[in-house]
Amino acid sequence: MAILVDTSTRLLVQGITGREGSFHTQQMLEYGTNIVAGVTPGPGGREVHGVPVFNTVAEAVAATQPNASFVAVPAPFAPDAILEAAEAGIPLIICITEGIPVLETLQVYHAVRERGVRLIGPNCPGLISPGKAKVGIMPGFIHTPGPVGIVSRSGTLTYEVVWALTRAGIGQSTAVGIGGDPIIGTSFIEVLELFQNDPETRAIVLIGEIGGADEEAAAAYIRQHVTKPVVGFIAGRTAPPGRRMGHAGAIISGGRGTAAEKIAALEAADVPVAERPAQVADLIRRVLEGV
Amino acid sequence: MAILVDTSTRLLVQGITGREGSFHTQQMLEYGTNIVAGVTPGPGGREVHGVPVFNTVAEAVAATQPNASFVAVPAPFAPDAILEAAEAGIPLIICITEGIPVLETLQVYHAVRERGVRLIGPNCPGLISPGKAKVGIMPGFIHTPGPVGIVSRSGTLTYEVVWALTRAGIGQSTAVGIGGDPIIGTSFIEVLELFQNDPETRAIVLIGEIGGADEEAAAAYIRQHVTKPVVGFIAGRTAPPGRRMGHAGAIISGGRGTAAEKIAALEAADVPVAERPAQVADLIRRVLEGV
Amino acid sequence: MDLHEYQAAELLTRYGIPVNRGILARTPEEARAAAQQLGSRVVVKAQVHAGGRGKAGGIRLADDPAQAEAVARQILGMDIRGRIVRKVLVAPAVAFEREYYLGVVLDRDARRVAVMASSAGGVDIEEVARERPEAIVREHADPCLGFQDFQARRLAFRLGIEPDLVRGFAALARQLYQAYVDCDASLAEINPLVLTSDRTWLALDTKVVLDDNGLIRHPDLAELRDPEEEDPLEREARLAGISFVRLNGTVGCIVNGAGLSMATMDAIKLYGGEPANFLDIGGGASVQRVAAALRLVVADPNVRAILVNIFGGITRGDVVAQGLLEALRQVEVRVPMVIRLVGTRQEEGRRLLEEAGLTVVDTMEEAAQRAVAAAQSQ
Amino acid sequence: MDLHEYQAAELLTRYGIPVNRGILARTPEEARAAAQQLGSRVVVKAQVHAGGRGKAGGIRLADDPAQAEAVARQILGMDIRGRIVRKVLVAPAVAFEREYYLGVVLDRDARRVAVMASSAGGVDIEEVARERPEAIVREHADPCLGFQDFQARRLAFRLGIEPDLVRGFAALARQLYQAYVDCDASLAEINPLVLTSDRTWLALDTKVVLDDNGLIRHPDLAELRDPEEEDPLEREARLAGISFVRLNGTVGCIVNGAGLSMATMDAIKLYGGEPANFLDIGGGASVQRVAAALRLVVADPNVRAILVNIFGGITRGDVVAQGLLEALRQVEVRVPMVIRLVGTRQEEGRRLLEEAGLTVVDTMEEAAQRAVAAAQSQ
Repeated sequence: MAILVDTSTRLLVQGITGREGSFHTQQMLEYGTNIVAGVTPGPGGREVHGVPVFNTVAEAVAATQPNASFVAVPAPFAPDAILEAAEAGIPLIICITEGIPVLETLQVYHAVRERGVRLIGPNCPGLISPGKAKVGIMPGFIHTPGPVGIVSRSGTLTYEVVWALTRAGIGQSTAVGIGGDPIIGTSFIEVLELFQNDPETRAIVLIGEIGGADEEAAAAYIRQHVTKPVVGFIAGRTAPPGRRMGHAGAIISGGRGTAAEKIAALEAADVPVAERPAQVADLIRRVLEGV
Repeated sequence: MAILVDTSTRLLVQGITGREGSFHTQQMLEYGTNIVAGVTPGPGGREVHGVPVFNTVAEAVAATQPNASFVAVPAPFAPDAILEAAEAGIPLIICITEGIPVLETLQVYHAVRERGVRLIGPNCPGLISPGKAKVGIMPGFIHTPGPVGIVSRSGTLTYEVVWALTRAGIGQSTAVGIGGDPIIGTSFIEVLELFQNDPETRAIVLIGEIGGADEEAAAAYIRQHVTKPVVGFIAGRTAPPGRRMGHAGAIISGGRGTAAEKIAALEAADVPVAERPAQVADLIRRVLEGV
Repeated sequence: MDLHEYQAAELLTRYGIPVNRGILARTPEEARAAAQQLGSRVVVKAQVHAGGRGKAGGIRLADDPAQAEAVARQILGMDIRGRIVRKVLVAPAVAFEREYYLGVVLDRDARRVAVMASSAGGVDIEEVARERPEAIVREHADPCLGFQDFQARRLAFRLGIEPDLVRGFAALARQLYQAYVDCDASLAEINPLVLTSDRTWLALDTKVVLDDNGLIRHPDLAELRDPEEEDPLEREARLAGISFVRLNGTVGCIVNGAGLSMATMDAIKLYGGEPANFLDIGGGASVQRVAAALRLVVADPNVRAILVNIFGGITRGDVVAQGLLEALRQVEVRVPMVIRLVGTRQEEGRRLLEEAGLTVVDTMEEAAQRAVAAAQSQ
Repeated sequence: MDLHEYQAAELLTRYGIPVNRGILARTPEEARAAAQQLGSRVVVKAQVHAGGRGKAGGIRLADDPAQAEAVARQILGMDIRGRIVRKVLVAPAVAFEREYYLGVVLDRDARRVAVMASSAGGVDIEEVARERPEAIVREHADPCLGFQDFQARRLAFRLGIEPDLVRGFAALARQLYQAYVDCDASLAEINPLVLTSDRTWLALDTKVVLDDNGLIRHPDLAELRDPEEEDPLEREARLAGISFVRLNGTVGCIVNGAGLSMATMDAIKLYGGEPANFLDIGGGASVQRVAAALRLVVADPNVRAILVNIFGGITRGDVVAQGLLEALRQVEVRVPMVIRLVGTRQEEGRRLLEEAGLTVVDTMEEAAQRAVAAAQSQ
């Protein structure tokens, strides 16, 4: 097992003929991901790295029955691409695009929820179930199969933690980058729930950042619903207070969102928080041995 | 029993200080409807015909727990009033306002559905459960309690049929005017389902008009789901073809919507269709005696 | 409310749609000048609120300014389905490769706005709809998100439009949808939408109908109403808040409520008569409305008898009766009149009317029978 | 992207919001002329992208044109939190009865846009938020329908605004929301919104921050960026696509990824050092980006050592190394540099760098320790 993607994943790549889409299609194919189709509006009937390309998601779905879509189209077209996939009934959409205006993401967020579709991202590295499927832009070689589930708002920082785990001989069930934008399709809590219910996952790493209150919400969730051991890491302990978003920002955030508060919330939920990324491996080893 | 409104109805009147709102509040009170509150944004703390007036629906709900709302505000403000009631959790909204732009009604239609709220209208006479509650602008005196449920797209034409029934000694369980606009909150089918499930209703009258395909859809529904006898009346047998809505109108309607087609659809569902409103009473007597 | 082609063209141009706009002319001389200014072969099109302009000879080609003047002279003043042509649009004649159809309209059954397109554009689109419905593709706009780009592209791909033309077609479809929504339209249509010989999209003819209920939100659009196009009686009806459609029968009708009006017409027909009109005075029965309705009905020389059918409901019968009598003092009625009146205190109302010498009956059926008989005996 | 007050005022005026707009002045003489033109007591306000203008003395009253010139002379050139004041806004001093607060912002936790209002407007609104949160009322816009009229009215009623003023307040709140949405704003705020002595609503100070990601949809708004306000280094960073924040430490950082950048800074601190900056070069590690990053870091005279931390991932380690070496040929670096590099073929990359005499380490922790030591030994 694993969560979200595995050997049963049949992936569609939206924007497959673009530079990013084409490159990562090749990378994902090399990792062994089963990519069944691509979409780029334009001349149909082409192939990219042997993958058939369609004009519309509806056509690709009819011909190849994908069950997940990887959206790698530029920001001005990404919301439309996500909605096209959602409308075509694809249940899992991973969007790596950065630079989408937040109010557009907000609309997409509610639209995909209403349609019962799971969106990961945008502005995320994607996810990987080592040895099974990679649906993302992360370097596959740093991962190794194993019992640790990872959920993170960050990109390269996640690679750092994964790399530390792998070098320490600790493998991963699935690593999910949920993205760092103010509005993202899937939150920590939803991924925690999946890991909690995944028999293969024995421990969980949560990697957060300053800003927002999702880590605090995750801590509260862990306290109530997660019985598996969780280890945390929060980036930004030394970051200066971020740009103040006027009075309104201060009012709405209620002064929350600092690393200290997030760490305190996690620790209050019995989640040990590492000081350095590499330390996550030590903490995980300890909890795994304790299990 | 009856459907939708009865002695347990606690009615809110939105626009209670307006000419229409105030007049019909008095009429409904005289009929015995339990009106618990009114809303008009403005100086709170007033009363209209002894009914307390609030500034917002939220306040009215908190103070008086209405379970239905009668919206009698002018067209430019009616969509907002409906949405305010829906957002405040009032499960049944009756809107008599005419002249709402159809694209606004369309938005309201989807918004109230999403919130699980039932909207009757707009541009409808409302509904009445004779002897129990009147939530509408119909003359109460023409009604009498009894076993016949009535659902109609029309206003005065419904009164005509009700009057014929009453004079023939046949009472009504509930008479529902669903409104004649192109988009309405509740369709024939939904009211038919309620009547089918209402033990007090022994026969149903369906009053339609030319235009749209709701009568045809109702006929198909009756065929499949309604075991109680239904009698129909369709106005517009002699009406000239309505204004053509360009080619698009012809394409979308597929040439449907004539009285002849509606009558044929109903008769194919074993629904006898009266030639004159008064004839409905004869047909109903026959089916009631046959039951 | 119908817009003229030239008004629709101006409106859609504002939304970025490339329309073959042309120049409006009210006289043959203006048409000549327009053709001169355009400097090309032109098409001269009647601007009139009536369908079937082309088949009626209201659209003609002209090779040069002189010919433009000549055909404009033929078209101006022409009667097309009861409407006199007072304006023509002179537009460049365009060479094109293919004709498409593109339209936006409310789909009542789906409770959504539909955008429809076909590669079989032109005058026979309705025949196409009947005989080859699969040749017309459609998408429903999302109630929340509207008509999305992928839907517009999908229309194009399903019509087999070449990849390099898809983006332009999709943009155009979305602009048309946006115009429809922004203006509270009931219809927005381009037919034909052509692909010109230099492979660009051009709207050759456009049609926009506005939702009357939406005009209150769009005072600028309300001003586009063309008083020249309105039948004076229909104008009076509109201003009085009366729904009125003139027909060819002999029994004039005055009824409150659209459904009851239709049922009354049906009853007239059932008893062997022919209604002269559909007339719904709306809620209540104010003196003003009833008087306006009477004026509308008596203005029709075909009317041989009048049937007034008022289901007063909450309004007291005596009040309705007084209103009717007052209206009759304002409008002279020379044909027999049958009145059917229901409402609280209807007996009092009936007595008032009978005292004034009017025929008052109890049921709609009786009223229809009597009115038909009266009309036939005239 | 921050807008100046005068830009925000112009923008919100377009949405129908009554703003006390005033006249922009770049010199004391212009301020005098502006005051003369306004013909009233005026307020002279620094136009600068820094908070706390008032407390820093950047907002002053003037009774007459001469005094306006005098206070403008004091304000222009003033340094407010590191920003030099180059413009002032001269606006009429307004007599008012009450101050309100009105703001629109994204509520991340609720995944909705929030509209907030308080009857305790003015500079202490954040204190109010902390100490009397109930004094701030809020409504969340519906994701599909937006911010509705009844919600706007409800804000007003909950603030106890008198009935005759509710409609005006509600209209204003909806206009502010509409401006926020239409412009892809991150913040739209009126503080204070005052009720003048003649009982009309007036926005005395407005603030608008735009979502940088939205600027691509709004070329007109993108042009409002004030080059005078941008730190030259931050400008270079922005144009190079680099996230850069200057800090006060001695260890310059060049990292790919925001989270990893923060973690790197945290590690520097953990080992006793102080980061000189936050710097995220984004995805990949192109020569151009790395060179720009090096320029940004070496421009800071406080920097005593540089830590480069690149988790190359899919990008090959030797390619990243070649990029680094090429960048170092373009930019002269006089302080010690510690490089940590991970990626496919990282060994080859490491060898290339070591051959060029650079210090290359294996882990982020080691890199941080070495960089801190190097900075402290300088």
